[in-house]
Amino acid sequence: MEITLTHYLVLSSILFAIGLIGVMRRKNLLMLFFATEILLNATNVAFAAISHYIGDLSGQMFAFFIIAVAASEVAIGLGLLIVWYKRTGKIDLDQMNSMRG
Amino acid sequence: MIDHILTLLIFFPALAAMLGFVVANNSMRAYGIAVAFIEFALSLWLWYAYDPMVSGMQFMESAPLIAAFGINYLLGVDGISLFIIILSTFFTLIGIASLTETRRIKNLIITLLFLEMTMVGVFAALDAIVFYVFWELSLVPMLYIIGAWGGPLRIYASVKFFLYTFTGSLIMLVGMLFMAYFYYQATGQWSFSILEWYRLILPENFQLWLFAAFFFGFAIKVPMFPFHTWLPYAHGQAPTIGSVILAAILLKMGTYAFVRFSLPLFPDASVFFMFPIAIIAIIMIIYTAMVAYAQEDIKQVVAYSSVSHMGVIILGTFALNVEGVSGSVFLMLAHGVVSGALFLLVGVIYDRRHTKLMSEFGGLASVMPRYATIFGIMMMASVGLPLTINFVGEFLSLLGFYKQSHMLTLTAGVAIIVGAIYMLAAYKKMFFGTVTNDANRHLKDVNRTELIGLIPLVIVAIWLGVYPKPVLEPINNSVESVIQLMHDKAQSAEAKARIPDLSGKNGITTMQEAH
Amino acid sequence: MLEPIHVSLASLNIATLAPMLIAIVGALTMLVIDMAKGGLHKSLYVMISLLFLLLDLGALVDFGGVFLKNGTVLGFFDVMLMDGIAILSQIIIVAGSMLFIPLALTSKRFHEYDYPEYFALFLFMIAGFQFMVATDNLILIFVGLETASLALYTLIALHNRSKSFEAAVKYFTMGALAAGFYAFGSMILYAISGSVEINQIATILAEDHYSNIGYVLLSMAFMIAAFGFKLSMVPFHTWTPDVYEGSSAALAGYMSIVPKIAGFVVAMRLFEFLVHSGIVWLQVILYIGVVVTMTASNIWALVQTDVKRMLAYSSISHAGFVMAAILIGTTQANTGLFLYWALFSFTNLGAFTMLWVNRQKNLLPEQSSDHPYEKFSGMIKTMPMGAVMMGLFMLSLAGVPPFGLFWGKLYMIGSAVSAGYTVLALIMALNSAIAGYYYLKLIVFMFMKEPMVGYEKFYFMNASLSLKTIIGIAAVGTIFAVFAVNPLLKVITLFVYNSGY
Amino acid sequence: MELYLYIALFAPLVGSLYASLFSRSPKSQHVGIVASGLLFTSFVSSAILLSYVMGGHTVHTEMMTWIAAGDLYIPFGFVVDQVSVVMMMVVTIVSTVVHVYSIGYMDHDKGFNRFFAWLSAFVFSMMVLVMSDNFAGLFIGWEGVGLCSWGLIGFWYHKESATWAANEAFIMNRIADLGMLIGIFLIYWNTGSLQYDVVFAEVGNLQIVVVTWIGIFLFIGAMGKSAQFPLHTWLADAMEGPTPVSALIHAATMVTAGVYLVVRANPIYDLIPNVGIFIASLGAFVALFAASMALVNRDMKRIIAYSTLSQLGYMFVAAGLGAYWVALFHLMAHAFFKALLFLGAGNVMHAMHDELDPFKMGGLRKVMKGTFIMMTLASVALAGIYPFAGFFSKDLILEVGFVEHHYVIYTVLLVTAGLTAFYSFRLVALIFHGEERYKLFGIHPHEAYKFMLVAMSPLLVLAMIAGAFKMTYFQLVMNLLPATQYHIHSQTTFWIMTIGTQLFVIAAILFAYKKYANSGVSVPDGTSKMENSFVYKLLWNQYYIPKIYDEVFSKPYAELSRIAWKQIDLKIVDATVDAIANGIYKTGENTRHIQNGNLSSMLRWMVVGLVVLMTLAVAFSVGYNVVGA
Repeated sequence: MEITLTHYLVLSSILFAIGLIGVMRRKNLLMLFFATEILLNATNVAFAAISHYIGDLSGQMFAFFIIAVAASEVAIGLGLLIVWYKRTGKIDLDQMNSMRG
Repeated sequence: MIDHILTLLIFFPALAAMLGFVVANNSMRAYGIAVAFIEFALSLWLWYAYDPMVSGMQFMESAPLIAAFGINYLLGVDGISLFIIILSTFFTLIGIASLTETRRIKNLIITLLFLEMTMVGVFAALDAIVFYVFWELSLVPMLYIIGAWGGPLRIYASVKFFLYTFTGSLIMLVGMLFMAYFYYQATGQWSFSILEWYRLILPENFQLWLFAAFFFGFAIKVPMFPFHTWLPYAHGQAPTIGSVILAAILLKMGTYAFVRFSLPLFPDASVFFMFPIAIIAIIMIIYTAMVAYAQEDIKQVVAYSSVSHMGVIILGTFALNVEGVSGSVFLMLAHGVVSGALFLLVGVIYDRRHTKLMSEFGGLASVMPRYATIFGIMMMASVGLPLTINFVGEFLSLLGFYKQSHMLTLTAGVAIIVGAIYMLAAYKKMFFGTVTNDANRHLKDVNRTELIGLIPLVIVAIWLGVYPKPVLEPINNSVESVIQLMHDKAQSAEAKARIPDLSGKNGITTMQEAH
Repeated sequence: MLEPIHVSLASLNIATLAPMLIAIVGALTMLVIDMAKGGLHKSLYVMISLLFLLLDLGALVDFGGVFLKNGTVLGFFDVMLMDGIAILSQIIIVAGSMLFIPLALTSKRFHEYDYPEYFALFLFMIAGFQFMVATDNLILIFVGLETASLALYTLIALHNRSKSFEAAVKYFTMGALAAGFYAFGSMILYAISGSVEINQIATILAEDHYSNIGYVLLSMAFMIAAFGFKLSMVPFHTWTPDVYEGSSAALAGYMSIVPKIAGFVVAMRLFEFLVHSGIVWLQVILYIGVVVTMTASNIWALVQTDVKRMLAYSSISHAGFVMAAILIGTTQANTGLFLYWALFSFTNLGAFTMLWVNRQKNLLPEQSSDHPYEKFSGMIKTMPMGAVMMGLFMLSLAGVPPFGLFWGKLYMIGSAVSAGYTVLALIMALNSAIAGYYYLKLIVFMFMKEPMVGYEKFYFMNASLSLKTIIGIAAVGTIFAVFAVNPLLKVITLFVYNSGY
Repeated sequence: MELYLYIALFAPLVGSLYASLFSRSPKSQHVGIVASGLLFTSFVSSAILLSYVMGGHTVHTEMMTWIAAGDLYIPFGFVVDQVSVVMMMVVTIVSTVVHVYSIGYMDHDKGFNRFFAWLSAFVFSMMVLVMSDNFAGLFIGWEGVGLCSWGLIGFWYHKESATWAANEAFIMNRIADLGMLIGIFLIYWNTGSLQYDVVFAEVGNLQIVVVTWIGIFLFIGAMGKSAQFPLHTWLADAMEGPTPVSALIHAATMVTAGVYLVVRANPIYDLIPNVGIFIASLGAFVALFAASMALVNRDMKRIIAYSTLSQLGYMFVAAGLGAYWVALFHLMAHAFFKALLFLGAGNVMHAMHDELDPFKMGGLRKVMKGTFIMMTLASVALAGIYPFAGFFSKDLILEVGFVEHHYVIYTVLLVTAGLTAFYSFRLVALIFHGEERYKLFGIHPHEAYKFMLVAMSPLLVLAMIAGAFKMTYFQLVMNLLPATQYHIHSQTTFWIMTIGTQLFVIAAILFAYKKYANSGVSVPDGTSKMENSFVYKLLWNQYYIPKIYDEVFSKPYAELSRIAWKQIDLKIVDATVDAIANGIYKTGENTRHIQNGNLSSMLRWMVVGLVVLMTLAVAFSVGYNVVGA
């Protein structure tokens, strides 16, 4: 069976969906960050594939940028997470509701 | 200076208010009186310089404000607005001169002076947006006056007052924007100038919608039934000075706006809505008079009586003929004087007894004879006795509307009966009988400060009742041009028939010619 | 093999990058200074930031002149797009930032301003926003967006309070999700058009007669979600109140203005061509979004007990109000958007600065938040000028004429009326009325209640000359807005119209 | 002559203002004297004007503009013509007498000065009413007299009953005034003016239905002022005021204003005889109706008030039948003897320390000779015995009824004449004859001041000889009013009628004397058979009309007002507004938990939003394709 663009896009969509579900379900901050990474990387797959199939480089460029941004996001995110952990000793989302209404 | 007298009239009090921050607390009252007096003198000068035979706008001023959107600083007065401006300055003066409030008097007087600016501004504005600016801005000082110096429920009352009128005005604003847009479509120019708008003849269904939009703003301000419930609260809680200004001037903005906007802009819609509005006016007259009769608090009686009288004003306005509209404009002044005086009078007794419940009083006529006399005169004026100021307006308003409908006028005429009922009943409860409450036994009669406020009002109430001509004539001339304009613009056959054609008469110049 | 590409330096038109570069250079300068000599006072960094922002502004004004003469300038492989709205929005961004940066000069010491990195990040963030608006390339928008956002997350967290961290984490997480939405939306657009430039996408789609309408709509769903987050449209708004509450008042005020204008510009670029193409779906969605955002946030603002949180909801509502411009899509509406936002900047700047002024270092035991309404009660008696100022800003926010925002509202509602959106105009007007209540509530507390014993000393806790100056500027801008409106309108109309919006 | 006109008009006003200057100071004799003097001046001027008018001239002036708006032009215009000058004379004579009398009557009253302020103000209003040359001016006076009547009925404002009566009078008059106002509106919109001369010239060109409505509405106005059924209850209650007030206002002048209006508007009523018949029928009914109530009443002043009411009915009969001059003549004659009667009653009241029940008096003729004579003669005049004033005027009305073939009206009036004689002399008998029952109550009556009696004497003279002026008067007013002579063609019929009436009346008087002038009369205690009869109770309670009004109008109005306020205004209108505001607020309260601060649910909201958008996108594009295909 030949692998077509559709397959990639379906894969990407499935990954994205997994990411979304992760975002919704995870209560652990670290796991939440993983989920957002999955989201972004799902897109990367699609970008790379589309770029390949239509012979245009900008998709790949986009993917590279997303990787870069994702990396810096992780840096910031982990930084916040560490500070939060140091202050509260927890990384559970449900603990994080001092502001509401 | 005479060319910019209106600008001066508007901004002089505001400027003086700013400077007032510097004046020491104990001298503030004198400062306030001085400023208000100068302002009043200026407004009298305006009257002096005003040519009563010209029906159009005078002392016009114009300066571009937001030219790109057609908003100009456009001022002018005609017979309709002239006297309401004078009334505003007059009442500010009287209000400050007879002020008995002692708490934070500096803030109060500064607020009053700002309020004066907005009041004069509303009536002098000839640009819809400038009008709207002052219209809305007037809410703020009043909000503060009610909210900071009022009774126990003052916050509820002031917020209700503000939000209610604010909501109505916003709908009106949408209407104004539509009007400007129609003007833009017709001419390719943006303009918010009322005089420019006068030239626009709108299709009838547009008129109906726009009339409705404007109506909300005006009706809540007037206030017309069933939008009136903010008024008893506002009056009930406001300090005396607040009630006086509110009743005398602020309510007139609504009725004035009907004459200034609704009638000439939407003649067909005015005819279309004449009967529904007349019915509302009749409900206002009779129903609120009944409610007034049921009140236990003298101030509420006066407050509801205001609504009742405003009903007559509305009725006169929608008579759509010279007699009715002139009468309603005159009644605006008359009601201003009379209800203002009545609120001042209620304030007198409130200052002494700190209650406004009529059951607390009784037999005051023997304890405070001068007070009882002045109250009696004003009550009779309020009831609309001939040779008092109210009668002229009421008579003309009802006379005017009689042309449009016999039955409705007959029903509205019940005003003179029900008005007498609640007023006489209240007067009887307060002044007649024997003194039963010991607290009333040694009340002081009205003092000099209070007389300063009351005597001029008594004089005006009788003077203009006996000789209304100096005021009525300019009003009449300006109203004639409004009615002629309406007749010329009217499209439907019914409107043409309902609005009289005055073009055969001598000395009538239409708005455009005068402009 | 790829052919080598010959690029002439002139065609790159590096100058288009100048404004952003100035900001970036400024940020780097500060880092260098800190490396050379640590422990310098924050006032130095504030002034350096101001200087660089001034340069930035100068460059932008220069571009404005060029634009008026030569029209839109493209540069850097046609990635940079210096059209009218780009210049306008950058001016608002930079000018807004200039007004906010002096707020660091408080009389109380706050942790974050001791770090020069704070100011460096601030400038990076500005550069990010500038990139975001000065391009129609989806990649660059993404990069700019993320640069700015990441810097912003850090700035929030630097406030060093438990609530700040919580706010930063919430903002960050949701921001990451929104970034995912954006990326996926872009991907779909790329898939159906093979381009990442909005104007090309528009052209291709139009040539194609929107045969892939389903995919277009799908991508728009993602885009709306992403920008809905940025512009805090209901139901993507949930971060806003929490983040505002968690960050310092100064930063919260900043967030209510600058990031949003960047968002609006991108939203204009992205959505308006579709609105103009008569995609009913988008119109309906925007209509619903605008109305729901305005109304719901207003209703929630009513029940707030903390002023800052109330202002957070109120700024959501204002954003919703302005979103109407994108729905309406006429030149008048887009002009209105910029006018509104310029005026809103002044008023909101003043309001948040006032909050910032009465910010205390540590909460009292009975206090649950920094700025409860009670804190303001009776302010007229203890601090009359402050109360008048705050009252002024509240009235302006409520849309009472002749104060600043009224003119914005007037013009916006006017544009709705002109475009035939009667019902929308009425809803906008009525929402102003609802909003009146909560602004009034603060006025009621300030002017009509008795002062709370023990709170007086917090009123003016944080005031300093620079804060007072900012309040003064805001007040002047708010009161005399009426005289600024005409020139503003003329300039904005010129810029917007010539950019094709 | 204009000078005299203005003097006649404004002298009372000056007197009133003078008195009001002192209204807060204790009693000062000079106030009364000045006010009386000014009224006398007014009387003299009126007399001069009368002689001028008798020379065939009239005076018509326009003082200044009052209201001018649109086409409406109302000046302060005054006219002294044959009709108004008669009224002026009546008003000034009676009021001068009453003023002088009041100096004595109000001697011990704290409000002496205030009293004269009100009283003179009343005269001024009345003069405006009669002298105006237009309907609006008439209305000024009309309302002015109402106001003064209010102030004077409620003069003793500490008395609940007095103030209540004052308000009742004012409000009832207002009801009628509305009719009058509508009449004025109709006149204006149909003739374009309110000036009498213009209106009367124009009225003939109008459709008859319009004229009918004008006539009806004006008459409604007249009904209120002249206390015609059903607006009559206020008049009896108005007796709460000081007695000179009752004499002047509620007998001689104000209550006859309604008659004056109809007489003045005779060109209108001439066109609508059907309305005239209605007026006459109502008048006849009221004549009988009021007389019947007077039969049993035990309040001296109320008896006279009912008598006034009854006589007003007579006048309306004449006016309604087109005999305007007869009506006006009876008005004049009645003013004299009725004022006299009231002033006499005032003396009795003074003597009896404000006791009003004639059953508690008796035998007063011994101590109050002057009063006794005056009241007896006034009653004779009222009863219409030859040659007193009442004979000439009242019999004439009977003749009018007969000549115009309204035999029912004639019969009713004849019966009423008998009743009138009976109740008048019932009163005289009870007060002045029989045993001195007052002694039971420990009262020591005394005669009034001499000058009061002297002051009353002109009225006595006029009551006796007014009939002699009949032809002079007729010559005078025939210039303005329809000069119909009412002669019964058959001499025999005439004599039978006249003598028959006289005999009938004398019989009634004798019956009254027989029943009440004996020593067997005692203060009724509610036990006698007569007092328990249905008819007596009906009459005693004034046909239960005040009670019915109270139950049907006053109480429901108060209750309705309370409902309007408490139920409608507060619970519906205001509550709706608050409910909208609260609804919005509650929505906020109920939905704010959406923002629960939990990051997970915040993220979920975002995803939900996205999913909704995607669903809508798919749905729309499917729909688009379907429609597109």
